[in-house]
Amino acid sequence: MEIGLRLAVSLAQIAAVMGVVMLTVMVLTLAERKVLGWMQDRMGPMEVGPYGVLQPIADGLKLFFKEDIIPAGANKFLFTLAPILALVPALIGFAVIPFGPTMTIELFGMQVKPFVISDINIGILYILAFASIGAYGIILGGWSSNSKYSLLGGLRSAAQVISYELNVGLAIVGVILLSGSLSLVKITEAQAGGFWNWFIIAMPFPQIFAFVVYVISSVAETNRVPFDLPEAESELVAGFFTEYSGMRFAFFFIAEYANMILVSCVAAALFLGGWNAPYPGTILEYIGLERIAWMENVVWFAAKVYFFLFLFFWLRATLPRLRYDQLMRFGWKVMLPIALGNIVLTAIAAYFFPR
Amino acid sequence: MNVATTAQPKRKPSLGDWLKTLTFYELLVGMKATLTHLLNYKPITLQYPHEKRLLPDNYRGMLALLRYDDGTEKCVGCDLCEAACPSRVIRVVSGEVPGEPTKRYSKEYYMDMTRCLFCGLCVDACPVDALGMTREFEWAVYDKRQLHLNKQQLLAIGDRAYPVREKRLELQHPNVAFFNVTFKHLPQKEN
Amino acid sequence: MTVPLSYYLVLSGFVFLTGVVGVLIRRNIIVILLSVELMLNATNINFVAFSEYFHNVAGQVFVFFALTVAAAEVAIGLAIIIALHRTNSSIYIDDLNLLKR
Amino acid sequence: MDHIFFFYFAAVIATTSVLVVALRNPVYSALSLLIMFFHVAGLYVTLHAEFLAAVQIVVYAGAILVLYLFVVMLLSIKSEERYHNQLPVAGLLGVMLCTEVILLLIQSRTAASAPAVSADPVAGAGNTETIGEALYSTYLFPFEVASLILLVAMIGAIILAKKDLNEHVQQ
Amino acid sequence: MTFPLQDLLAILPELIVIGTACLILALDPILGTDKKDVLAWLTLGALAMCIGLTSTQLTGRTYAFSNLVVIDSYGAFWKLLLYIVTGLTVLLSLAYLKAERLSIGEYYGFILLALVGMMVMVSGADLLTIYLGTELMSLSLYVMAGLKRTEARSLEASAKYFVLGAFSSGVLLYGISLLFGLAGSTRLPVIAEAITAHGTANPMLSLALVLLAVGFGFKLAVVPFHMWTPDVYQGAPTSVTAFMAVASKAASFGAFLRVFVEGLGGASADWSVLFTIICLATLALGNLVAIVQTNIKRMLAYSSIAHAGYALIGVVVAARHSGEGPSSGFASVLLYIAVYSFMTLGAFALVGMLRKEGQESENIEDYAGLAKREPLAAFFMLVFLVSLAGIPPTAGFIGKFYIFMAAVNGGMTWLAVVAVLFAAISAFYYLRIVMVMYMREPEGSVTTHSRLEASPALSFVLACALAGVVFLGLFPNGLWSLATHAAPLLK
Amino acid sequence: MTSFPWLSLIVFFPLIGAVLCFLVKAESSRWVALGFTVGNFLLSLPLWWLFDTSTANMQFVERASWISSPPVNYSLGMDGISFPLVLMTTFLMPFCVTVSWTAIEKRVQLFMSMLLIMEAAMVGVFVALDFVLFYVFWEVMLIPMYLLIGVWGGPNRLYAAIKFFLYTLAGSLLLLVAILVLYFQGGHTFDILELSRGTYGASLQMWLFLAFFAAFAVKVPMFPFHTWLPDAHVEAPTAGSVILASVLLKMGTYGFLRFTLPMLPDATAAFTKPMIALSIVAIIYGAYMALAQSDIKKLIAYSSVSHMGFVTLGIFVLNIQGIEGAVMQMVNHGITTGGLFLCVGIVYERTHSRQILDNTGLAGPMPRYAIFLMIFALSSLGLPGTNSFVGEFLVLAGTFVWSQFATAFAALGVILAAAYMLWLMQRVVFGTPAPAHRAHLLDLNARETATLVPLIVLVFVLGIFPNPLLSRMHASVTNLLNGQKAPAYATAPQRPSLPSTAATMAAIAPSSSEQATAR
Repeated sequence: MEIGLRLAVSLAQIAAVMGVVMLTVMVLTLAERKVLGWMQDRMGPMEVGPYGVLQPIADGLKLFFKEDIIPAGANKFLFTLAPILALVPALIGFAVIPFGPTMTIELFGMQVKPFVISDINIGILYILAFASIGAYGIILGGWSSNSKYSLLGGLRSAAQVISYELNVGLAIVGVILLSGSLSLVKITEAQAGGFWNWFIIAMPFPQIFAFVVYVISSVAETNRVPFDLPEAESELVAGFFTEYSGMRFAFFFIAEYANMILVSCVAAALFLGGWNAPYPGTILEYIGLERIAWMENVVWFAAKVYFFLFLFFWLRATLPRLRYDQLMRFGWKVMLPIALGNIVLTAIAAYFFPR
Repeated sequence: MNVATTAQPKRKPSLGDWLKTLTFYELLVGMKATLTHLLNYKPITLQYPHEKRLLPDNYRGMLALLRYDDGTEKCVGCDLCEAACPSRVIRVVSGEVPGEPTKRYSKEYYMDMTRCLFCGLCVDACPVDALGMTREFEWAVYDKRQLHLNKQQLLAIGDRAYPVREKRLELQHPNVAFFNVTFKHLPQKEN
Repeated sequence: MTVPLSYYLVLSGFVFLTGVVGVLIRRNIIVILLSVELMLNATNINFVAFSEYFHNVAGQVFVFFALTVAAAEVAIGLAIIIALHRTNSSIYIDDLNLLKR
Repeated sequence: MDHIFFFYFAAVIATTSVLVVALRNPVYSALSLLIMFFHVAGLYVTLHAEFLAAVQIVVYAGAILVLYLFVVMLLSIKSEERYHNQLPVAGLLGVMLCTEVILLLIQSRTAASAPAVSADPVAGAGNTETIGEALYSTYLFPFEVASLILLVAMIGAIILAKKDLNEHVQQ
Repeated sequence: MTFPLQDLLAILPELIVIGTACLILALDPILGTDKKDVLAWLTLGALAMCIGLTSTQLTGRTYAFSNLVVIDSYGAFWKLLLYIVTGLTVLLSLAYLKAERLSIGEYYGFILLALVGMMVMVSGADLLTIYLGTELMSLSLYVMAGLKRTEARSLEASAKYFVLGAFSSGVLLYGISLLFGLAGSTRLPVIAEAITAHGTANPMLSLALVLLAVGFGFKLAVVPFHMWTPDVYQGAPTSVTAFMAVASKAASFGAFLRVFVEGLGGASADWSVLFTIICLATLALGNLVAIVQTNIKRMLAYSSIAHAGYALIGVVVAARHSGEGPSSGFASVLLYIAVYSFMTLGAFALVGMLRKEGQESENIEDYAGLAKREPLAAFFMLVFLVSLAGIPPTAGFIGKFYIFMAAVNGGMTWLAVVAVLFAAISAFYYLRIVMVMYMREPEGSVTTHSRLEASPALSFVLACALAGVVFLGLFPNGLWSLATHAAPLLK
Repeated sequence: MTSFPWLSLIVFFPLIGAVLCFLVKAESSRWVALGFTVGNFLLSLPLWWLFDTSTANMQFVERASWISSPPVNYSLGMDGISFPLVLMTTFLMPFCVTVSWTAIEKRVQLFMSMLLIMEAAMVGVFVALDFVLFYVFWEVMLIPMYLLIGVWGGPNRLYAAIKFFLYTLAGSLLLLVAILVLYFQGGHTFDILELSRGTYGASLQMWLFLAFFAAFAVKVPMFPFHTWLPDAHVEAPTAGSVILASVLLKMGTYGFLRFTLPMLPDATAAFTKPMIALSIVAIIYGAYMALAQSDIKKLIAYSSVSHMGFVTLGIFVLNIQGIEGAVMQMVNHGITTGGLFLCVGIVYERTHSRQILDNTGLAGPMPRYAIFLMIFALSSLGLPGTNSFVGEFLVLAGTFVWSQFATAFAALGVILAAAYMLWLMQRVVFGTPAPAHRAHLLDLNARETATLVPLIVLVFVLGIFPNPLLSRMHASVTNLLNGQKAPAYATAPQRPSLPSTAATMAAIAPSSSEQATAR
């Protein structure tokens, strides 16, 4: 009974988070096109609904009803599996993201943390672990399509994702050193009390370099412009999902956006204080609305996440695609040394000036 | 930027260059540019089906066969347009008007508009001004065979696009029409 | 109600054996290396199980090192395989017969 | 509950490990191994080694196996038509070792109870800290050796996989 | 957490080697292609320093790094041997690498890194440390074996070496895990205590023993775990082969003895039976198969297998020692491997030196008439081969002498008898080369044969090896006292 | 007794020459080798007078520690058994050089240095008093001999060389094991005299005997192990054959005398019968085989098997006549067979054939040569008045004491020897020369004459006056048989010899010298 109830609550939480994420993805698909359009003095989608706001639904319907083509000679099993493998890890990662303040509420006689599905003590490693699985979807999708473009895209992507994942991991280490925990909840809590405590600028050693490395690497890891080599339209038609259509294509698409959201959430939690407001406490608290103070925190979190998401679009609108060797060289010869140096300096600083 | 500096293959990077690299200066410049556009959002998009651009005066659109004001076709079936067309759009089958041995007309007249490039050479070539270019451009069809136009269709376009027709010269003998039209500076027959 | 240690040992033994058999019967070097990974994982299961049952963190540390070594081996091994494929255009162990006599 | 988890994980691990060896397509083998890695990680979690579980997935699934797949696809390796002809040897060895394992089982049934279970589980909340502490104090020396191993692997892989030795010379 | 200065001082030689290796790896891209020799001299300098430092560690026994490393005369013996053979390998590589157009600086870095692995192996007091040392050594050697990457044979050797090496290390690690389960620790003294406490009637212990034996068997290249050896020795660049055949084997024996005697000495009754069988098989196969080889590197590979068999005799008899008086078995193993190192290194140095049509002359037929073309080289080869065959007054005889003495002392005269019979067989294939060198006329024109330009370094290596072989053959006292000084620490 | 290191000098003097030979030109290396061999002979010559005939102790003893653990010593010494062999070795070596003077054309330096190394090792074997040292010298000979046969030998030399090497090595490696067993059973020493004093269990003695037998019987060679000998003899260059026949074969019998008898008395007694049986088989078999040969060298090789059968026969009858005869026969065989091989070598240089058919009728064109050959042949068949007679007679006398039946069989060997030798002489010396070789058959030149004459002289000297030699070995042989306990070093207090020994001495010694003088 107890277990069943707990399970039910967890499932409800999961459903809620998934709902939010899916909703965000929907919003993002539209937002991206709109923002890109505006930056390029265009309008973006305007037809479906007023000012095109219903465009995501139309797209979704279209993809849902589109014929699902499996190319001749493709490996059917893997071809079907790959999109799922791409999507699931992206969604699983949200389990440890704290969307709001650490608090517990009584629900059916159980302690429930409403803003995090599971506060496990290796949260950040968990995210890294599942982020690394995302590569399988891409590489298998590329391989199973029985198409040269897809294969090349898949291979490129695998190399790129692994290379940049390393930098992501190393960039995070500095934060872990400062916070002394792998749990995202604890890391976020460690940054409470004003923006000067955010790890991006926190003493003893501001993680600004790590932040930059993290952002750049996460852009690369999510295969976004200017690192969208795996799906470079002009070179590889569309990379690993050239041959995909319909819902399978949609899965890849959702996975990419979910990944964007995930890395944005992590970036917000690690470097920008998560749900903490840039000032001590919350305004709602000051004016005596402690009961709904969490709303302010959640809004702050959402704001930070959306800032990062906006950054993705912004970069896409601005930068041209890198050449592949440049991409790799940049990852290994620029990002990696910076991340390593950051770790060394942070470690020294943390040793002499423990927080 | 003078030529001398650009000709130099590699300049030793100065401190400023390093600083620029380290702070992603160029990148930020680019991003500022895009952000500026976002903030000063002035779309140049035309919502086409809803609003349309003004066409220029000499716009060359769909071709049409014309008639005189009395409703007779201008075309005399001379095949000159067919000869002039670089894309072989036009096919003309000419014949004599029954009972009038010297008078010719186009028995059939076809235009394959999928091939037409709207150069206007046929219009220039026509001795009797039987061809004209309209300002129609929305000719999307579901079946491209629909773009294979026959004489009736072309005449219909002409009727639609040229409501005002040229007056037929009554005094003109059909046999000298050629001269009348082409050499307008010559003394015309009296009306 | 904890799981007896022997269960883990049998499991790891089985996986290890499978790995050994794989090394012996497969011709593709890559699959052979995969089988070696099976063996290493069997070892890791052992280590972790012992670590839990002895309440000794050393076992987990060993797994950590085993992982490191596995990663290093894979890097070297795949580099060799790629270079081999470049010169021999085969990665079947049967086809490696230049060095006989 | 523990038993259920164990038997689930054990069953999947055993099945997939056999599949790794038995499947003829290297990609399928690798995928079986992927599934196995996940379940091994699950097993670790039941054994209170969460850190290792995560590391298992990060390193094995995230890095090692992707590399394998990468190479399999890069070299466009097809499935094998036949197995190596060492099957009898393998069978013999298997039977031999199986006997050993059975012996082991019989023996360890009695021995498993031998080590006294101490009161506090070492791998509690601070599993990661404990490992880190051990790594940087007791096992400092092996840790350094391991780092050298990685150095060798890195440079060695570059040397071996580089196309032309004198590439940088010609530039 | 205090700064482990004491511990760091204890492993100062290792640190020097590591530091030099890193320095070399860092310097390599900076230096021009023609200046790679600098790296070799750097290596030698580091080795010289290490020799000096390790010489001071010849007495006493200290543990470092929470008892994971042990600094004692046993380790010091192996380390000194390893320094010397590494130094000689580096010297002989100088000219060889140039001739093979393999002048890449990483080579020296890898040699040093492999050396670190070996040093860790021989001075590890913990199975984990030893395992990691083994891996460090093996990984470096895999790369070095495949260094001639444009040549299919080199890569094939590397691949074979790698596959079997990875397999064996997996087996080894599984054995270690079982031992960990038995003793609750991988430290050798603790394992020894556990074995004495619980006895040896434990199938898990037997399984662990078998697995460890298999794992080390691959590293030692004993039958039936030898199959990689001929291929790898043949395919790898000769200087690497020399290094593998000598240093890797020495370090493996060092670690093997330490593990099996110090850690598993309590179960020696069990494992010595196993190793007796392995030893017999090794002697038989190594010697018999060597006879039919036509490639000298392959032949030397089988010969090295056979020599591992001889050394194993010492191990077995020391473990089963039943005669009166102290067993000198382990000391004889130490001495045997030291002696083996010199002669094998010398032989491989010559193989690498002699060339035919710009290639290495690997076929035994290529040595026809060598005594006429290169009397001195032929003479050197003669001495090395005679020593390998164990004929006095060379060091090979002294090595076999002590081994057989240990066998007789240990009450295993029959093993000694078997061994001498195989020694007689071994003389056949060694002498075959002598025969080809001295008694055959060269086939083809003489001009196709050549050798590396007489570089002083190479000459020095050969002279050292020859001096070692002859000097140790005539005056083994010093080495023997070193070995007897080092070996008892095992028990 | 002097403290002058005579023996070390004799052992290592040739080694200096060996190194020197490498350094000089081919021409001069011959002279260097000659100089060093002659010099070594001259160095060993004073021993003849310095040798104390009255004692059975080791003389000219030198001791130094070589390997500290286990205690291997560099200890040299000489007694009545080794003395004649050492002198014979140094005596023969110069002739080996001279006979190779023109016969060896390629790689002369190597050849000469190998000869000198051989000399050092051979002398070392005879004077070593430490078992390991003995073994080292014993093995050191293998490689030079292998090269001598393999590089400068006949057409089938590779096979012969490797066969020789493997046979000898296999045997001697077993010897090594036996030595090590002795070390642990005999009080942890390698000293031969110490070991000789020890007593060992019966079964151990059996095993040790078999191991010793493997080494020594191959070297002798006794009957089943003789097959390497004809090949090696035939293919070896003349000097090699001489060394093989004259010195190397003696090492086996020397080993029996020095080690088997004193150390393993019980086993020796137990194995007497089979050993004697093998010896007789060797005598008769060798002789029969010799009869069948068409190759002169092979014939002489088989005759060696036969003659060495006499030696082992003499040793294993275990009485003083037998053993003295054996030692005597060792020396004699060395001189006679050495002479025969020299002769064959000389004619081979001319006709480039060793076939009897190619070398017929030498008496005409080469009268001097024919005479010398005849003398050696007669000596070989044991004609009274020549040296071989003394040895063979003593051996037969000793055998007679042991068993008349055996003597009868052994005597058959003498008769057969006469048969094959005389038949050989008939074909080679007499008859008509083969026309193809007629032109090459020049008589002996000065060098060759000088090579053969000393041997001829010795054939007669030893045949007529064997006593000086016999007297020098007498004390040692007696001591050897006397309870089969080796004497202590000369410095140690001497043990009183038993009266029975003295009586035997008195009974035997005059008789043998009488016989000798009577002829």
